[in-house]
Amino acid sequence: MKKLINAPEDVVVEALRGMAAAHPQHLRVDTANRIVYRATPAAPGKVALISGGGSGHEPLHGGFVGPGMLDAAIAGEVFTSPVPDQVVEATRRADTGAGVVHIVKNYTGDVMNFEMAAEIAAAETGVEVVSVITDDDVAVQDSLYTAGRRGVGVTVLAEKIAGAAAEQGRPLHEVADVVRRVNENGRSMGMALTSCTVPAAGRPTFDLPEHEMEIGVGIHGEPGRRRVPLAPAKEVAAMLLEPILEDLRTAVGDTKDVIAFVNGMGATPLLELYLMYGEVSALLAKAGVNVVRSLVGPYITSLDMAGCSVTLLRVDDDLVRLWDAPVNTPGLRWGA
Amino acid sequence: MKKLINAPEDVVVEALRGMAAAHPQHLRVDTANRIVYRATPAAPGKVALISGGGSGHEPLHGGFVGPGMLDAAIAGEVFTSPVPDQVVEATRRADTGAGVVHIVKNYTGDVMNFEMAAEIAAAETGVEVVSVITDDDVAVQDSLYTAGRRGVGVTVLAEKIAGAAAEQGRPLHEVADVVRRVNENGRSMGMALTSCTVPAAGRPTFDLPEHEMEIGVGIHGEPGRRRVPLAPAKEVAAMLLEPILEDLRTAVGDTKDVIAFVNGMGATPLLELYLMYGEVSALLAKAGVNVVRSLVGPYITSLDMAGCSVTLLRVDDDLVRLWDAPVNTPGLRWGA
Amino acid sequence: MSEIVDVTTLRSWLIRFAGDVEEHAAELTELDSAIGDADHGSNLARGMKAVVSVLADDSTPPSIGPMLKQSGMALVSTVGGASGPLYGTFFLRMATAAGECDALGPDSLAAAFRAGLEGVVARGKASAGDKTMLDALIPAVDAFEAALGEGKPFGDAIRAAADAAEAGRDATTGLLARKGRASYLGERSVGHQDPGATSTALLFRAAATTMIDGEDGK
Amino acid sequence: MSEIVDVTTLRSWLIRFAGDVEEHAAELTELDSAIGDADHGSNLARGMKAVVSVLADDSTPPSIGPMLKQSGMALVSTVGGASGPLYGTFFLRMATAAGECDALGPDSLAAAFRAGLEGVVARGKASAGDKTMLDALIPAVDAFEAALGEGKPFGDAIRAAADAAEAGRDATTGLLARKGRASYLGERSVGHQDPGATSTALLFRAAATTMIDGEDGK
Ligand SMILES: Nc1ncnc2c1ncn2[C@@H]1O[C@H](COP(=O)(O)OP(=O)(O)O)[C@@H](O)[C@H]1O
Ligand SMILES: Nc1ncnc2c1ncn2[C@@H]1O[C@H](COP(=O)(O)OP(=O)(O)O)[C@@H](O)[C@H]1O
Ligand SMILES: [Mg+2]
Ligand SMILES: [Mg+2]
Ligand SMILES: [Mg+2]
Ligand SMILES: [Mg+2]
Repeated sequence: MKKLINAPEDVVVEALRGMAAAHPQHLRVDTANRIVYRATPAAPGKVALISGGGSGHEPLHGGFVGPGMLDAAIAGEVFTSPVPDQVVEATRRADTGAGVVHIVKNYTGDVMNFEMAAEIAAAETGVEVVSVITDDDVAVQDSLYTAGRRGVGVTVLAEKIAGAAAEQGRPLHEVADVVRRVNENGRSMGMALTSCTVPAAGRPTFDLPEHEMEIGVGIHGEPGRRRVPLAPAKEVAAMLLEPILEDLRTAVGDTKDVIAFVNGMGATPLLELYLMYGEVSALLAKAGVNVVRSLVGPYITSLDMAGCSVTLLRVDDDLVRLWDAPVNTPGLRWGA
Repeated sequence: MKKLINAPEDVVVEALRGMAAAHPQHLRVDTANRIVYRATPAAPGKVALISGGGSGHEPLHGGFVGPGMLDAAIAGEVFTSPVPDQVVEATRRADTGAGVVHIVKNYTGDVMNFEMAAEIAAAETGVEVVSVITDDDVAVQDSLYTAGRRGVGVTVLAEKIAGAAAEQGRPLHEVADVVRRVNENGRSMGMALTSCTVPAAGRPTFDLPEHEMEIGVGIHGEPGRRRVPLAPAKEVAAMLLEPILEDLRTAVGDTKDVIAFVNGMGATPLLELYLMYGEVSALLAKAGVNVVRSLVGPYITSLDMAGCSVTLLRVDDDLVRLWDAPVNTPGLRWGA
Repeated sequence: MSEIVDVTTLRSWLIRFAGDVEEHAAELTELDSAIGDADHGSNLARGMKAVVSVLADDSTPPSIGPMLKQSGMALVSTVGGASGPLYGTFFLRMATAAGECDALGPDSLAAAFRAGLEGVVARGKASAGDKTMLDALIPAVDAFEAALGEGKPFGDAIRAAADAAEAGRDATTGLLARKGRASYLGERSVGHQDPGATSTALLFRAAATTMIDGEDGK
Repeated sequence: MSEIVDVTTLRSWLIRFAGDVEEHAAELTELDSAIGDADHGSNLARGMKAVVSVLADDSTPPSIGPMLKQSGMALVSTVGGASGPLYGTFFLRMATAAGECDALGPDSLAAAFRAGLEGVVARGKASAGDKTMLDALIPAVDAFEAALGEGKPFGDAIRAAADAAEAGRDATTGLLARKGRASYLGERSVGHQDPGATSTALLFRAAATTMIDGEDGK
């Protein structure tokens, strides 16, 4: 295992300490509870937006804390959801009196730990909490009888867009609705060229032969839909885009305007991500889909996995305006 | 070789096409000449700032085109400097009448091609060009009898800071002086955990055994100063920082205030870069060096190499003010 | 061998389980690599280490309910992921069922196991056959109750529970996952043993070992 | 064998060199991996492909100077890196020295080589022994001039140039690099053959082959 770390068990806290040192004007980090807060808390009356999950997906979520996006982010161990105590603490501290929205990626562990936290928060703190789950990964068959689809790329877009809605002063249930609207209109699919390596495990989560790739991989190195021979970027783009468009059409109808997001899994360089974006944008043009905004880069990663994911979000004017609103976080910043 | 590309010979143009598609409001890309321009050219009278070099270091340089930073960036083949014709074309197009500064990383190829371009520009276009070379890599012994030190991390800081100086309306020679000042006060050192793979070569540039790392590596996968056993992040930080501080002290005297920059080589995740930054910042505190600003992330990369580099820039108030000035590029953005 | 499990024995059980998890951590993570995210071993090891230090901290052993509650809380507060709330809930519900007492008779222990199991179902919403820890937990609790119902001695009953948990664990290999991370794999989950069922089998083997040893030194 | 090298022969030389570079591209890149950045083969192959297409484009062969100039320009405009300006300058300076003529005698060719060599030195500011293409180029031009000076026939002289280039190339292995990317390696550059010297040896072997074959079919 080749990593720039000290002991595997200290990775998360030491990285948080580095984040705190790197962003003294923007962030406050509670390393004991592993929570990243805004340096300047939001004014009373603003709905607080909180997210969190396992570490190893940086900049998600800690890198998205700041004006226009999250109020707090809770870091679990690598690929392990945080525990309820952390979520309760962040909820209590971030609440300005207007209630707290939890954005939770749909993984059994995340859902259960946030659920327990919401129960405790309701019983012990009186803070009003609304949880919204993101589950946009079309690689997984959705079903009532399974854990359902995973929350992936849409989470980034939901945090940005709902963050802007909260900043505008929208009330708790409307902010939560924005998260739901983004989730319902967004779909993603990922692929991996190589496995990630969890520090505590010390070796790659899966073996991927030199001439194969994993289509439909998860952001924790969960194996994907299928393993296929390496293919040119053009074909990879089609493999990711087609199921997304198909699923969006079935679920929400015709897809005209979208935000297109090509995400890097961690070890894939920007050169390749831009090249992939070129292929995605060409395919969308052919499909008659109009890209109104785009995002290219490593925003929801899977440690050192090489690969990418594509997310499409169907948008209306409200969502685009919220997307364009100022944001000032280490990971995403404009207009500020 | 596992990469998200089509044919190796098309990588650069296809990635540029993707960049153009991803940033229609911000960039104009001349794919024939492989030049990235601002979508909105600078107003007449502003000194133009141009840089370029081999591709494979993204977001450098194309990702740094925009208000507050570069006016144009010229992309060579992967790890191969651009040719003079491209540089001449970019120079001619970017000039607003106030002259053009070329920021050139110190590599034989880059220096010669930009030199030929400046000769041609002088003879054929009448545009006034001042070239400034960056050579901040302390891994390489500096000497009059060799190619000298390589230009690495300082180039990013120089492009930002000189970009702000140009935006302020400073004249040609003052903008060039800012680049020189940044270069003289900046030092860097890099390391690699794994090799990069040049698409056209199809296999890793060097073999690095499972338990070794390369200290003092270049951003083209040029072998470094020495190969040592893997070590904890704490020790890696010291291996990079000590020669930098030593060199700075000898060359420019006591080092009080700095901008500290921990750069990712391409395949190293942000989690590890923040952890490294934590170690660097702790060592600097111990050394009595005051970090006034910082930058953490993959900004001058080496394709899919895993590793990092550290850059320190001694700053005065003028340089800090220029650093803080608004910048609006795909790769670096604040205040705009 | 007495038919009574006292607080010291239950504590030994937890400590034994912690040791077994530590010993098998790499194997649990390995299983989780194949159909999950390669952390079940380190997750549970971290949690049980916390349980052990909670148990060690306490100089005067509390009664059973509070001790199990502390253990469950320690798991919930340190593990995260799926196994933190699930194992945590298991012990928390056992605690409530056991109440403030110093020892449990076989039927009370069975009732506590059953309450724990129901807590896991309520929390995780999985069913038998979904390829989760339930596929070891359900047969274990069923077997324990059945043996007691048939009038078997306590030692045989707890051994039957451990055997049933291991058989259930083995049977997960053939199942198609419908809950947890392995469910993302669909058909490709078949052929792999479930990590959570594997740790649950360790839990009941530790129970059999300590509850029998603890009483008659065998 | 004539003592005159005409425009057709020079064109054959360039085409032959292009083919040799293409054939040895992987080897050149391999050498550049060890002490550089793994692109010398693809760089020079791209450039010589451009030269060949420039030469093919031109239906009426121009005279020697313009042809060499076109070739040098093609290299400068397509290669980049260190080898683009250096090989480009070599042919551009040869072009100027040769001027507008249809054939070169041995002494004129020697003068053109010398001019090319001086161009490379002026552009790259390296010296003999710095472990660069100069360590093949200098001995080649020296040997050519020396053989002619000793009154040897043209064929022997150009063969001596090629032999000297190859000997110079081989000798780069023992040198410590002081210019180009390999200089970053310091002591660690010793023991590796220089890629640029290797391609320059191909250039002179191609000259010997085509300029001799081209005249007497041997
Ligand atoms: N809904 C559920 N009900 C019961 N057990 C579950 C459920 N989801 C997952 N599990 C169990 O949890 C185990 C995984 O635990 P762990 O790896 O620690 O958590 P995570 O999946 O969050 O990484 C699985 O092997 C499975 O036995
Ligand atoms: N200053 C110089 N003078 C002469 N030749 C040089 C000089 N610098 C480099 N070279 C030659 O160029 C070769 C490398 O060419 P190439 O790999 O195409 O360019 P780059 O080093 O820019 O990647 C070296 O092997 C060396 O022979
Ligand atoms: Mg997990
Ligand atoms: Mg090169
Ligand atoms: Mg797991
Ligand atoms: Mg090279």
